[in-house]
Amino acid sequence: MLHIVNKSPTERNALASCLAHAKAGHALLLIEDAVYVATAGGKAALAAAPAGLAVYVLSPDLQARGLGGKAAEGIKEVDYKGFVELVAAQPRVQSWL
Amino acid sequence: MSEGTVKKFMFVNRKAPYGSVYALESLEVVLITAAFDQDVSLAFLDDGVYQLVKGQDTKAVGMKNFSPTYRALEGYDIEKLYVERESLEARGLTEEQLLVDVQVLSQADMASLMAEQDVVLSF
Amino acid sequence: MKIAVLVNEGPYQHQSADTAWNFCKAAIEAGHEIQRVFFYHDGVNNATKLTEPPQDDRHIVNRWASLNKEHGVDLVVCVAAAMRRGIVEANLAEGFRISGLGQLVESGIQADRVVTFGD
Amino acid sequence: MAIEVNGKTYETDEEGYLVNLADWDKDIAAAIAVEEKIDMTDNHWEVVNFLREYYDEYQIAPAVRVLTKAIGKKLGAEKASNQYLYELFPYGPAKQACKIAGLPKPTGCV
Repeated sequence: MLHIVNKSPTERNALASCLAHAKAGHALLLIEDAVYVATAGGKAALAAAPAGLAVYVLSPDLQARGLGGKAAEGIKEVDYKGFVELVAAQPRVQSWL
Repeated sequence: MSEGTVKKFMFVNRKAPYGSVYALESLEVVLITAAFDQDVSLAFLDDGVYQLVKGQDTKAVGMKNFSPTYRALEGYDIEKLYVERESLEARGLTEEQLLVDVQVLSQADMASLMAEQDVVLSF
Repeated sequence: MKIAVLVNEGPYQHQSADTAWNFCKAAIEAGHEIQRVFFYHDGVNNATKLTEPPQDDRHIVNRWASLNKEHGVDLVVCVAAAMRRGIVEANLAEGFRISGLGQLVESGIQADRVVTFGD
Repeated sequence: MAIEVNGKTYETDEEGYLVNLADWDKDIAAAIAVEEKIDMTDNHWEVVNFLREYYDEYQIAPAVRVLTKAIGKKLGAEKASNQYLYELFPYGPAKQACKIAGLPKPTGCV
């Protein structure tokens, strides 16, 4: 399963709820206002992530917010092409709106 | 895919009713999906559990009260309604306060159920 | 792979329509088929031809239309959601069509993946 | 558009559905049926009344499939068929019967 979160955890509980339901082998993609989580300052919000959850961040959204190249260690940056690859690689997609 | 494909559809409801249109329009999709003979489940978690609270009365806000429609789902052969226990508890709600029969699941069981679906639509 | 896309928010107010469009474009470039883009909730507002952004802003409606024109992507607007919000044939932009929610369910059945964009 | 019943005028949309559902009464239903060229028998009223009760309870007009099943449960198995409903309402129970029963217009979503 690919989980997509698009809101900052200080605005909505989507990330917390997502992490509570994600499993090992799943992937999480942070997009739009969720990309702040991918930075050193925001990464604490991922503490509840299950072991074996691969975390990605959409780089165009990082760049737009002045955070280009600032993804914290362990979080992989992908562009829209990488987004599509994640969708294809995981058997289903769930957007936490 | 050929005709006669049956997929597991899950509708994930995480938003309270009336404050936004998502709950109502999600229910409209569910009713249509019933006509396609798919394996349909509804999940209510986070603020989505508020959708099922008894005693909704919208007269004074001038909006349609769509909560009775959840009770029609059975007649549409939609019988898999799952509510997350942790979400109820966090909101001080009990199963008795819900307007329709549901199956209350732990967060862990809800997570496993989600992971088994073919199509997950969140509103 | 056949990918269906669900767009649940209108243009400009939220980023979801932009993200969805960028995703569709990348998917097509990677050789996938966008089986359908279904517009629901306020997403139906992506389909009005009355949209006129300033010249230095992106034209979200035309962007969608170009996916239909150049790649034959099926752009479907939910009739019930559209009628509530005043989107009718008379103001429907070129490249879109109005149809029922059954088209969304059909996408779920026919496509290999359904990706939802909303707020 | 509008429909005149007992000297009063009621607003309808271009397809003949009541605009204000609260206007509905049996006389208006009978007048809509005349417009639909339907001769209302007890069997027609039975379906119309059933639809009103269903709407009152669930706040939606039932899908035809659901209507058929529910009618079978309440009014007897011999009435639980599409054919029976279409004989009563040749242009479709969803459209015609709902119109006469003063229910919202089906949005034609399937």
